[in-house]
Amino acid sequence: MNDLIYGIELTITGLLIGSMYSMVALGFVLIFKASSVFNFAQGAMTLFAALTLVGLIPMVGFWVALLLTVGVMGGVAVFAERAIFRPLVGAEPLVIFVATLGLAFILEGSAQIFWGTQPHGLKLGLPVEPLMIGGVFVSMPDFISALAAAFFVILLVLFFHKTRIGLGLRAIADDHVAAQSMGIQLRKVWTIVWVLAGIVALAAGMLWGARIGVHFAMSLIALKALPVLIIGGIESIPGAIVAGLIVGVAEALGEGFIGPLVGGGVQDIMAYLVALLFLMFRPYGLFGEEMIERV
Amino acid sequence: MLMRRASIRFSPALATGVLAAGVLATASATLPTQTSIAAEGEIYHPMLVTRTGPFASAASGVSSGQQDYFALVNANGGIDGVKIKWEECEFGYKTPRALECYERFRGKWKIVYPNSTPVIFALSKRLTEDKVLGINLAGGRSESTDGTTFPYLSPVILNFWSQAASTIRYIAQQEGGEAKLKGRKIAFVHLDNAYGRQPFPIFDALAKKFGFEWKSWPLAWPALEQSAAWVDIARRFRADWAIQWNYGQSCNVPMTEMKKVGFPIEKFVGTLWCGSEEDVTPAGDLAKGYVSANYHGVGLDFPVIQEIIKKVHDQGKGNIDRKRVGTVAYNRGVLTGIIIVEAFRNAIKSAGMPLDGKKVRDGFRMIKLDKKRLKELGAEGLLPELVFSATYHGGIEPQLFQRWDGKTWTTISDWVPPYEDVVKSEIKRAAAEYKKQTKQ
Amino acid sequence: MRPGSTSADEEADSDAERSLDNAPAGEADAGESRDAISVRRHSEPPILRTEAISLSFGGVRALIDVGFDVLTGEILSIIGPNGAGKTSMANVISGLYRPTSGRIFFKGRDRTAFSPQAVAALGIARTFQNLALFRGLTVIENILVGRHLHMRSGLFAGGIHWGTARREELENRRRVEEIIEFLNLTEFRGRAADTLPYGLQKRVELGRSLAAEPGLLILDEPMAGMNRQEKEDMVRVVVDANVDLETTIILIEHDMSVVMDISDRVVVLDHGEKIAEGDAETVRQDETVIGAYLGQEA
Amino acid sequence: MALPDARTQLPQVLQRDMRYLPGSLDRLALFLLVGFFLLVPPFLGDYWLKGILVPMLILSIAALGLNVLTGYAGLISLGQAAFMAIGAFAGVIAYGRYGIPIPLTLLLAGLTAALVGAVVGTPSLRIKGLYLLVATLAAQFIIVWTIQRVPWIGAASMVTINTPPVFIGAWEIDTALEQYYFSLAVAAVLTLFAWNLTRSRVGRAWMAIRDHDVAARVMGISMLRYKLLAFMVSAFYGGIAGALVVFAWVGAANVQEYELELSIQLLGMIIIGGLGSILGSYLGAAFIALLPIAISIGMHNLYGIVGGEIVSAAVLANAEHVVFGVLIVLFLIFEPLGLAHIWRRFSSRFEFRLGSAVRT
Repeated sequence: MNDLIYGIELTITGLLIGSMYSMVALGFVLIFKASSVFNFAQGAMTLFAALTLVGLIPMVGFWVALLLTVGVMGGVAVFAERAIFRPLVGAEPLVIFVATLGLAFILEGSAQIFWGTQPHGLKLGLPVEPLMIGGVFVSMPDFISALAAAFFVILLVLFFHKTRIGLGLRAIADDHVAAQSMGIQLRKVWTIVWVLAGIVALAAGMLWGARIGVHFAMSLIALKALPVLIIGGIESIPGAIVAGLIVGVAEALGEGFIGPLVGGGVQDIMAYLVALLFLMFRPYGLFGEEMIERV
Repeated sequence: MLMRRASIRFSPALATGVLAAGVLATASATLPTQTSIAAEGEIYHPMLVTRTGPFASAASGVSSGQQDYFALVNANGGIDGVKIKWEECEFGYKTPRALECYERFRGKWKIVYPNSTPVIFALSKRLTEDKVLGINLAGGRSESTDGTTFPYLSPVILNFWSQAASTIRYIAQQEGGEAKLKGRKIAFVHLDNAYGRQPFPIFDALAKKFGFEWKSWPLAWPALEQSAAWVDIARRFRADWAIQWNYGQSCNVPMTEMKKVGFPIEKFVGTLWCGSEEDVTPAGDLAKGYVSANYHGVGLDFPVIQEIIKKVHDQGKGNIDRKRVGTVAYNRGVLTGIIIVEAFRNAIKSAGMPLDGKKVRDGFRMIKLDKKRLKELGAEGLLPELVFSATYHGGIEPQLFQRWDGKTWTTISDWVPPYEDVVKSEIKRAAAEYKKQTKQ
Repeated sequence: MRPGSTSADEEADSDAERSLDNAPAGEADAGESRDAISVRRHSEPPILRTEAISLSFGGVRALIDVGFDVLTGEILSIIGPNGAGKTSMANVISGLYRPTSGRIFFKGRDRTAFSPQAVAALGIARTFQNLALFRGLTVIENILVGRHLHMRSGLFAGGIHWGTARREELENRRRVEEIIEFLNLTEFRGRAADTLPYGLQKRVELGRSLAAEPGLLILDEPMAGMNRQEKEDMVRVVVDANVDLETTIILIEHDMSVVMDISDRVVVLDHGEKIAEGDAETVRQDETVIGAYLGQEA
Repeated sequence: MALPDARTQLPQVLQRDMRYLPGSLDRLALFLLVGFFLLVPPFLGDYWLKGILVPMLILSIAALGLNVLTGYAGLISLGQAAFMAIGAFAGVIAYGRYGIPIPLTLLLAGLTAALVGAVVGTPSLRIKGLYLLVATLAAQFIIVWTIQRVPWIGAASMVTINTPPVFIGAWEIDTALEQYYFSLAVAAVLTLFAWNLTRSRVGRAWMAIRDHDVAARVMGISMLRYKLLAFMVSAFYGGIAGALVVFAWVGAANVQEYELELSIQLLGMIIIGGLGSILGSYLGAAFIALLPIAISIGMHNLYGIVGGEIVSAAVLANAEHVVFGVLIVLFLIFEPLGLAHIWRRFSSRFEFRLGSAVRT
């Protein structure tokens, strides 16, 4: 097989995976945008959501379970916002960062208390046979997952641009003080953002769960989002999407073409190397805004 | 942004709560720890366990399997009347916590089985000093098969090199003999760490010997995303066989990936560390037909397991969810329990109670689990024959191969032995290296 | 300001006080006491010369061909309406902004491309329009940071803290105490900077820049947001710094009466361009200035 | 502006300003603490030494280094564990392979880490806050990856690299007590160094950068020099801590112990302990490293009292995580400035009661 076709296949594979990285990164971006909190518990939330879903499916069927899980994640989000982050309003972002670590411990521990330590499969009944388009191989389930991720992202964008709450969110992201003076209730919006992040966690948990199963290591998927955040900028939704794709492609191509030169295993490092390149040339990410200080 | 000042009001109630919690925690830590003290004529046996974190799924089965076997021994009146009292120390597969656990029960250990290769490495120096045997079945330090260089370490069954060699022999058997391996391409998918690289010297030696080609695809932990590697294996390298050397939850990822790139699952063999129910269930139907290695029999069809069900679980004294009895991890625990109890038994017989680490080590070296003894124990077919000595701490044994049918594992092969010469020369080389490193 | 107890200080103080008490008519008095300096500065080359400085941010032109001299020992004020480019000019001089075109000479040498710390090393210090104190540090420590360039001890000396490093620390702390006395901050010397009221914080910031013993000091609206009493205190300190410490000062200020009182010369900026330059009286009478600035304000 | 009358009194005031601890309660506490660390351990069992105190001291050193970087210079890093890894491997290679004496080996381990730290620190010249956090995270991954991949280091094929018996001159450090005093000596030297440093010109330059970098620059403080210096000092401490893991605690270097999780824990330590506080580094290390153990033992005891039938061992083990998480959150809400601040508040209140308002 020639390298061109192989390269195209890897690029497609990378793009499809990349869309799933974007999903995970979105959870971080949402919360950071609205409240400047770097939510390290996003991975634990993903695990919690997915475990809840697969735990409920045998009891009540898929759709009811999905609905219930949305409810549970909403509850978790409201709890986190009320009990942990509201008392910490005004604290340094680093302090809140560590509080999210605490939240991660709580969520991981309780997920395993409620749902046990055993892993589960989550099969959404997607076709798995590969698709060949003109001699180029395309992974069917990845393609469908990517479509689902894209659909979800579009929903989010619509939410931000068309609904009143969404517009309020964007106003807050731009300027907390101004938004408050416009009568937007910060706290209400924060609660909504946490709920949204919980739902993003569930969506990511479903997509990844279908791919790798639902188990404890799922919380580690969040690590995949970190280079995405550097490249896209921590507070940019389009940034997270584009950067997710970039990371996906860089990983695939890096593994395919640079990997053989150094004995393979460069996939994860590629993501960070690309991120460092971006740091050199666009330190605040593709779409992030550099904070110009006035003196 | 970083240095914003906090303005939190002081809440006396909260403060009291926090301080109370802190005081409670520290106070309980300083109390004479661990309430249970072994009665006269009991064996007090502390255990390192992992019931939290990413590795809890299988590891909890191994711990509970041992405990169920101990419970069975106790139900049968103990080892010649001596009962086993075990105590857990949870370390969550984290090395520093395991070190703390080790110190907490120091002087009380009879035999240490962390079920974690990094932990056995971290403990090895202390174990030798304290004269307590550290075992890690089918893992740990591969060269500790050499009981002379490593008097207090043992892989017990199948060190990593035996596993690798036996897996190649299995592939040769499928191909119809070693001669057919010539020109074959084997893809090796493995975690990008020392564990994942253990088979390298064995594969190199065997590739030279039999003329097959092998290539490595290292994956960074946690290796939950492997698509690029599999596209490469199936589309560019076009492997004839693929072997995976993942661990924990990265084991099931290849199932989906293979299906996506159209690599036949019949040509795929997993390490025995990717051969438990927990490793495949997340992949659901995609794992149907997957073959992995194992070092023991699977299922409930062993007298000893039946006896456990009857005398332990049916009495409501089980240490694990009944549904998990008979799983790979559980059976691993039971056979580990058998080996430990044999070591205890030999130690009591030759050196008498109370036991200590050295006595149990000596008892371990006297273990002779031949066909007859295995039958007596009701464990025929559950584990291979094991005969240890002061120089041989186990490690060169045959593997079984098993296939997953979507619900259960079925053993599909006889015991497949490793290529002993290759494994032995690697043990010799590594033991010498260790001596050099520690300037012995 | 509570004067120090020496007779020399007394004299300088009373001069400064008089100049304020009789403002604006007292200007002549202040001028008299600065005669000596005045003579010298006209015979020396300018300490700072800016030539045709332009600065733009993504199409917005903040400064257009601005050039002026600062003479040794004088107080030069830069005035102008909001957005005239006063702070931009200060930022250019202190090296925070690199001018798009134009050149800057300090003591006759081109230093257009210098970084802020290189500029500081030349002996140019400044204060900021918005408070720029080190909030986690005490008053003493803030001012000690001003001594940074006068101290040598690095990593090892600092970590071992013995011998030379200790002596150096003690010596510089002594200098800081002098500034604290000078600025009448003794009462607050151990307090964390961010717990002080606004006016005091401004004074600490001035102290920090004075501690650097600068040849040229840029004060960016040092009296903004102050009440009358605070302003008077500050004016006194500025004049003292100019006279007693022989510091050349560029003063950016909004308050016209203050500017007219103490400035030797005034530069007027409007929309990024220099529209007038000269002594206070000339500028006050300038038609363009009245149109652009005074007219608006009044 | 000569002020002769003040000058006669000044040195005394200045000497007092330069004291390590202004408060008498602080001094008493330090005296007791030092006394405890010096005199009590011989009477504690090996469990306390090897299981609790030695790891705590080592983690405190690493946390202290990170606190210099984050608490004083205001630069966040999630790469401290990687510097520990560098120190561990530099140490085991220098001592084990080349037989360099232990004190020099420690220095070398620190310097190697510091050198890498300087490289890792370069992005800090352009970015800060969470962007820097994520950039150092990249360093964490790349360093650990490199250690696992370069055959010369040895971690590529061996799970751990063991150290030969540890000798300083003719003194073999092999008992728990010796290992403890060895760690204590290193920790004491490094703590004193950091304490001095943070109160010196360099430390003030760092804090100036932290509080207002623009103002710091116009005061003549070089961002390049001081930011990189902060990274180097921080990495140096991490490197020495890593080497101590090998020589005083575990006896082997294993790269898997220095994953991201440890970096996160170290960051958690300094925040819970108190940013910009030497004491806080120690308190935080104790909190994060020891509290889970205390909870575990505490719950185990409780479980022993309540009886085994009610909760399974798995539930209990996971409940420890929940309790730990809740305690982290509660402490942060209660005292966002860190544990050290609780002490500071207590001691200043005490001083106030004493009426020692002499402090100006």
